[in-house]
Amino acid sequence: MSERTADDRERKTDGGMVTERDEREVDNEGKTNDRQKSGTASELRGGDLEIGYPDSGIIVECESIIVPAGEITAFVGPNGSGKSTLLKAMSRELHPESGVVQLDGEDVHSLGTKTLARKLGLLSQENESPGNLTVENLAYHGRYPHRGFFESKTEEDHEAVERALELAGVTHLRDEEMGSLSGGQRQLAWIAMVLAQDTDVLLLDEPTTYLDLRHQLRVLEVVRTLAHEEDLTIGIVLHDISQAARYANNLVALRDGEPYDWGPPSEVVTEELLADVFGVEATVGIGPEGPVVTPRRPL
Amino acid sequence: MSERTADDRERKTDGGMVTERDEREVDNEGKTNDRQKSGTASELRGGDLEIGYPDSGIIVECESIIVPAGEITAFVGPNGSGKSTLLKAMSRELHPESGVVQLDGEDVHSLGTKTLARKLGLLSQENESPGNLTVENLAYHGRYPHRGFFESKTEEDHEAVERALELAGVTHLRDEEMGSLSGGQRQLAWIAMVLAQDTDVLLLDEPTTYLDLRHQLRVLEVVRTLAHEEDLTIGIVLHDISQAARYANNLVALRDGEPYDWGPPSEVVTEELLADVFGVEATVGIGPEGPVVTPRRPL
Amino acid sequence: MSENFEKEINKTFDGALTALVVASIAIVVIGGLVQVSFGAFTMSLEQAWRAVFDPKVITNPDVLLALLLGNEIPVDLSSETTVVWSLRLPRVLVGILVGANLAISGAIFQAVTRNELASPYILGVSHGAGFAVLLTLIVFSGLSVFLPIFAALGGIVAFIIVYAIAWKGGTSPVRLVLAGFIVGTIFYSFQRGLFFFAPDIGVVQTALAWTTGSLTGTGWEQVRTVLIPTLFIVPVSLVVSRQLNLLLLGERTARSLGMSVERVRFMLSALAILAASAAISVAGIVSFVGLIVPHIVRNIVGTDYRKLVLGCLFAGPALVVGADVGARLALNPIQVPVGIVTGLVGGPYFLYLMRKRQKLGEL
Amino acid sequence: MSENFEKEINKTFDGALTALVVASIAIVVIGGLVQVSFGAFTMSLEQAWRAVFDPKVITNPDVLLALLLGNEIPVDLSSETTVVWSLRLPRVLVGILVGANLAISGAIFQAVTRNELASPYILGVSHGAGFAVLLTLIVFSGLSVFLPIFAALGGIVAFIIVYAIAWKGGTSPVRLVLAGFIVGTIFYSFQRGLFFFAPDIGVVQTALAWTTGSLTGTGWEQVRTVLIPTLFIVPVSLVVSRQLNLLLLGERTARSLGMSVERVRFMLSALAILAASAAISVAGIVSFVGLIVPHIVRNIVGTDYRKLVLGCLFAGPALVVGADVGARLALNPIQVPVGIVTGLVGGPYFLYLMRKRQKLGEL
Amino acid sequence: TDGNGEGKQTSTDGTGTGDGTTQSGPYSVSMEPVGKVEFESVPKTWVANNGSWADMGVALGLEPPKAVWLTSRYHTQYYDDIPGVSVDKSGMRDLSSDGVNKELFYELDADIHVIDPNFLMNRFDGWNQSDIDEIKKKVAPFFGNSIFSHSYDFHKDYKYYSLYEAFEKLSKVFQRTDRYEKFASLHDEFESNVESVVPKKKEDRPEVAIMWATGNQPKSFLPYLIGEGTSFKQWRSLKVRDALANTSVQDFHANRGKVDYETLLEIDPDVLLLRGHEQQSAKEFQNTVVSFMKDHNVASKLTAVKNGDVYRGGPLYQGPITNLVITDRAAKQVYDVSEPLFDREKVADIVSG
Ligand SMILES: Nc1ncnc2c1ncn2[C@@H]1O[C@H](COP(=O)(O)OP(=O)(O)OP(=O)(O)O)[C@@H](O)[C@H]1O
Ligand SMILES: Nc1ncnc2c1ncn2[C@@H]1O[C@H](COP(=O)(O)OP(=O)(O)OP(=O)(O)O)[C@@H](O)[C@H]1O
Ligand SMILES: [Mg+2]
Ligand SMILES: [Mg+2]
Repeated sequence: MSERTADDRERKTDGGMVTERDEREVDNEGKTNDRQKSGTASELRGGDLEIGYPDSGIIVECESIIVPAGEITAFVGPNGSGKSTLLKAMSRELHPESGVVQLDGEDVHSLGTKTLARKLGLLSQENESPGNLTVENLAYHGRYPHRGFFESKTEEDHEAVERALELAGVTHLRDEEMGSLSGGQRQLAWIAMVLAQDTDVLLLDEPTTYLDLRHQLRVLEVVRTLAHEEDLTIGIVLHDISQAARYANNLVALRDGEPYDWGPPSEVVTEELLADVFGVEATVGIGPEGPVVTPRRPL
Repeated sequence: MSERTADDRERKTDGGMVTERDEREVDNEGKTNDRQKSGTASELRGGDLEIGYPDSGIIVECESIIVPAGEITAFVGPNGSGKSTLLKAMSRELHPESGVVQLDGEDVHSLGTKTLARKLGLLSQENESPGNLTVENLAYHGRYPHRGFFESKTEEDHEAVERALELAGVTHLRDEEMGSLSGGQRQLAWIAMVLAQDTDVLLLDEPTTYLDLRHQLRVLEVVRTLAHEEDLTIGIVLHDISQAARYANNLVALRDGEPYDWGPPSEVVTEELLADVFGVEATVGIGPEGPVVTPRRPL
Repeated sequence: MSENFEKEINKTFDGALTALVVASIAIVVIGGLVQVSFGAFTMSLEQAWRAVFDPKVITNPDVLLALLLGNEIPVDLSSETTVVWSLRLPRVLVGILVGANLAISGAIFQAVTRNELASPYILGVSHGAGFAVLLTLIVFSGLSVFLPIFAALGGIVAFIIVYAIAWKGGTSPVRLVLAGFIVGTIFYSFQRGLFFFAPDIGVVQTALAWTTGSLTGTGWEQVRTVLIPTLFIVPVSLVVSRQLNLLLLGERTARSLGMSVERVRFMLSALAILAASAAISVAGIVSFVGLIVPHIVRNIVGTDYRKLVLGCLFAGPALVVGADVGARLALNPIQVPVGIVTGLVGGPYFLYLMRKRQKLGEL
Repeated sequence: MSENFEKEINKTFDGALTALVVASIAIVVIGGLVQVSFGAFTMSLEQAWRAVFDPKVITNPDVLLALLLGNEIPVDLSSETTVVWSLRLPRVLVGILVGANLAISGAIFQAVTRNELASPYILGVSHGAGFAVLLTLIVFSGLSVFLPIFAALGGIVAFIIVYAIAWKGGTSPVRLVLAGFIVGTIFYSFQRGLFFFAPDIGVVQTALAWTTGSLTGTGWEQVRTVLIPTLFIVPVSLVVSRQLNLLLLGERTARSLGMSVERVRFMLSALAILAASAAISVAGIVSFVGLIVPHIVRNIVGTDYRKLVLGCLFAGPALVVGADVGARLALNPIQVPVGIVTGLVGGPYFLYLMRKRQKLGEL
Repeated sequence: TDGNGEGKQTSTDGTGTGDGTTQSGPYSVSMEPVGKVEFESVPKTWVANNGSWADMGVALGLEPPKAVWLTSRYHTQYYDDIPGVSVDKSGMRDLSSDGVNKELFYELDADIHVIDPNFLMNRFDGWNQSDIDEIKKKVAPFFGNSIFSHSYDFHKDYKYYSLYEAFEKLSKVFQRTDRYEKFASLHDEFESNVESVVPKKKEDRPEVAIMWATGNQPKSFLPYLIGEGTSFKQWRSLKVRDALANTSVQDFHANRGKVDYETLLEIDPDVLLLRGHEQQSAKEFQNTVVSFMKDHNVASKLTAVKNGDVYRGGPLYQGPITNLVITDRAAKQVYDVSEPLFDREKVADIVSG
């Protein structure tokens, strides 16, 4: 699939994506509410991005990247391929060397920090937990961008936090301190915090890390619900390609800091991609819920 | 499968495991070298364990747990079920409230710290990396228990580190600082450190966290090679039940701090287990390499 | 919304915080009573209390105002009344204000620097102030009337230097702490160097007293000096407790939640410096209060800064007023600087707590 | 194996470390030459160098031994020779030894406490020692001969108290640092308290000089005092560099690699305290060297403790000997405590580094 | 000549209405910087700034002051020599204890404060003019002058008094000018006795170095230049030469640095006078400090050590009585005078009236 590069990219980036998407959605389940969307979902777009860290060179280069409004876009790629770096740049945590990131057409760097945080939430790949903070208090921190300097908690904050705890499935852990949780429980607490932030766009870097199967599915179901029922725009990094294929509307495969391919999962996920990008020999079957990847062995 | 409790446990713990295992091994692939084992592999055993943290009650209770010599034992279970807690106790990081952990019949608490560290290596679920340490130097730290107080690095240390870097697949990152690695690369560096420790027993708590598919497979292949060719005894926590079923000789399923079931994957991994322990509706099929789990939805 | 507010209040004032506040108030009241009743000037308890309720003062707003504003007192008061009203009472008030400022300042700095050793003096403030004091005493001795102001200025200048050095397209707690420490030590070296130019031991001892912290000789003038900034600091510190909580989560998270970390950190530091300077300007460098009060309060009410700041507002005065009783009366008629007593009382108590509790010291 | 060893050495002595060592040696040598050549006692450069190579001394082992051991000198030496050999030369040696001990001590404490602000005095040592000095001078003035020993003992006692308090079925860096800080501050309060009982200015001056750190008046006696522990400390510190490296990985990892973290931490702390006490006993509390030398060296050679300890061994003496040239000769014949100069020289240099480099300060 | 001009009984102002005589009724005495101070009656209880003023009071036969700055620096062992004169410090309070406590002034309730108010206002924070005024109004007036140091900044603008001028003022305040007169003449006589033992030729007078040495094994020293202050009065009277005068060593007041043996060897004074050992007897001093120096490699090369000319260097404060005792001792140290230079009985007589 490596020959499908420059021209394909051209074709896909010049605005043709939306129509393409509409077609795609047909062969994806969970779309029942899709048509009820209010149409106000936000779109995140990056153009001509060159991203690096202070002491490193350019690590990610990307002519055009779109996280379409109201959909789930999964970023996949091997370790070190630049997924986190890309997400950091999209969420303004990292200032790209060149290029712009636009949220609904506005440069994210021109937005106020709080304004942006009300619109875009980021779950980092690794989070350091202050040991003696309770899960509930952590979730309340997610409400920070919604409160004015002198305001105290409102009923709205309260509701948002309750809902986030519920969605992340940590209601029963609300009074536990982060330090006395298992790795997976802690991860769920962080997810609750981002959900409480109640943004239009969510960027989740490996949210299923540390989670057991059930919680992985739960989190992904929640993500799906949010996108399709509440019109959230979601970017998500996943290592499990089957899961990515099953839940995402679009898939972006990164290799060595560059997008290798993107499009609907059914198109992108092929044995060739797995060999080329991931270096894995695998069979790709079609299950009831999209492509199913059965890995054989590393190449 | 929840009715298969007390008696089964009895049956399985009273030494009958070894013969049982022999039968099992037949239906597992990758056993070609199994019979060439020198027979000196170490066995890790816990009895009447009650484990808790300073401020918590008893969290894990377990009458008997065996990590058989020269085999791979996978620990599976939902978040917070006590997998890490159990591994901590087995590696003496946590002192159990009651019960003993024996390595080849010796109480681990009676062994010198260095002696134990030469025999048993632990990869923790979460590791804090000092940002400016290089991967190679981190791996060299794994040689700590092998060096006397006044000794400097030996040729043996050198070889062990090279081999560990090779096995973990981070040779090309050897001079990189931990702070400038991606999450997955960092995880591999930690794996290299444990491998350099060159122990008879390895306890790995979610070693595939953050890893891409290829690296997950690579790490698991390495683990298999170590167990089957080099006679290492391996305890491994995994969330991916298909992977666990494919690579492990034995599976221990934990629920709420108690072993729910154990035995060869083909016996343990059932739709019932997935529903009971993990709360997931899934289909279990038989693939060429053992049971294949296809999750449907959380219950 | 008002029901919600009530819930909020109830949640903030949980049992632990309420107990702490009540105990602190009790200590301040008892300490105040003792301070008013005893001292170098011999009078009976009855005389002392008659002086407190001297109708010439309490029934006469003019007198009260004159005391507060430092004007000429319009009536002739007895020695007892003078001693109580212009020496003993204001000293208690200064103690309360100093304690509150120092404790708040320490609590803020512990969040800003995420360092458990942070105190109001962490960013070079104390040594900057000490240097300014010595400079005033030794080089510009004609200006020693302005000592308090210079002291506060010295602290602020040190803080600005620290920030300028730590800033490198942004700061970090580690850089701030380190720059603060080094700038502080340099000022300290200068200070020690100035000692060598002190005309006599008295100046050295005055400087030492300043750098140890003392409430001796404080009166209504000091109450005025410290009251004005305090009226600003206290409400603001209560409002910013949410920012403080968020800072503890780490920079990255705080930023992704929309906090302008650098700006907030600077503003909070400035607030804390203001509080420290207010205290320094009237009492010198009272050690320890700003370091241990937040830790002790945290140990009682937990790490939530909404409770912590409130607790510090009460516990700080309790420690200072309590210690000042010791400073003034323990070796009567010899007075020792209150800074020594806060160290000798607060320190061992803190160590005792540390022996008892595993978690003390974590932020 | 020997080839391997060579490789190892080559790897340790990389360009940066070699440059650092060479530069440090150059500073020490030049500083030493200046110190030997100039001073209050007037002699020409030629006379000074003739005195250095006075055949009565260098050809006579008895004289050398007598100097070193403090016995009666068997021959009659000229004033020049006496000045050079019993005042100027030993002072340089003391500077070297003090610098090495302080730098190593600081480097060790920074690893043990994992705190970038750790210095040889972090665990209450300096204030413990300072208190002992004042106690000796003021209360037990008859015993002032034993001042150096008491100072070191004071430091050690403080350290033991700190450890006893921090210990709670094990310690943690945070607990150690906090207990050290508090115990230190308590001792400091006592110290300040004692100042107010100082009978005269001389005592205050002596105490200040002690707590500032000074090489004035040091001779062969001090060389003897500090040399013996140093002969133990230096090789051991080189050997334990591996332990130090591992400690930086965090307790959990260190433990799982078979380190008895508690034991090692205690032993390392004891080693560092020994080094600090050795330095304190001859030079008082020389500020800054132990804090900034490890940071500067780390900035040059990286965080590997094998290189770091080696670098400190050379850079520490360079700072102290260099600063002592200033302390002794800047205001000749008046001498200022070297601790002031280390602060005034080392501090700004450190800040300059900090402005230049982003990472300075990280461990 | 005597740089301080002690003993010259200059009547500089003569504003006191009670000059020279004991009388009742209001009177006033004036002194810089407090100006003219009115007294309704002769003060009975008093507070003194330091040992100098306290000693003046003792010389006037008064009760000791209720408080001085620091009692520890008021050396009363010098009175041991004078029959019938002794001072019990046990009830005496320190004015200075963590600053100056105003309440203490109310408590002491003295009739006069022999303290320069500038001293209170400039040396310690917390005191300003309104505090002084309050105490003046509520308790008693201030009457004092910081006569003993030239180095205070606040000292520049007003008159500087010599010891005996100040003494005279104080005697007027307490209406005991008769005792002052007797002391003045005793002092004149004493000064001429001293004059007689001082060698005429400058070269015959030793070069001395005055140093502060802490502890019994001193290795570093704080140098003093013989200056105008009262604390050097005995050395000026004895006309010793200052070994440090022509060196670059500065008085440590200017610059609190230390010197070591190298500097001493460079200066190599004839006599070494070490301060800070007043609490020791001459013998104790010999057995500790001097014997240490004799054994020291470098110190033993010093002329003063070789010749046994290392002595205690005297206290910081002197009043009329202590000055006599100390000068007498100093004469013995530097000129080996064996006869006492003043009559102790006579001093006792003056004091007792
Ligand atoms: N330090 C601690 N103190 C108190 N309780 C703890 C501590 N660590 C874990 N626990 C509790 O112990 C239980 C088991 O935790 P453990 O970490 O062993 O789970 P786990 O099976 O490893 O889960 P995960 O898959 O999420 O890593 C959890 O309920 C957790 O809340
Ligand atoms: N702070 C940093 N400084 C310098 N280089 C970095 C830094 N963080 C990451 N890199 C480098 O950037 C590249 C991309 O890293 P990134 O974290 O974006 O990868 P990733 O796709 O998220 O990988 P993973 O799946 O392991 O999380 C890697 O090669 C890594 O070494
Ligand atoms: Mg990543
Ligand atoms: Mg776990």
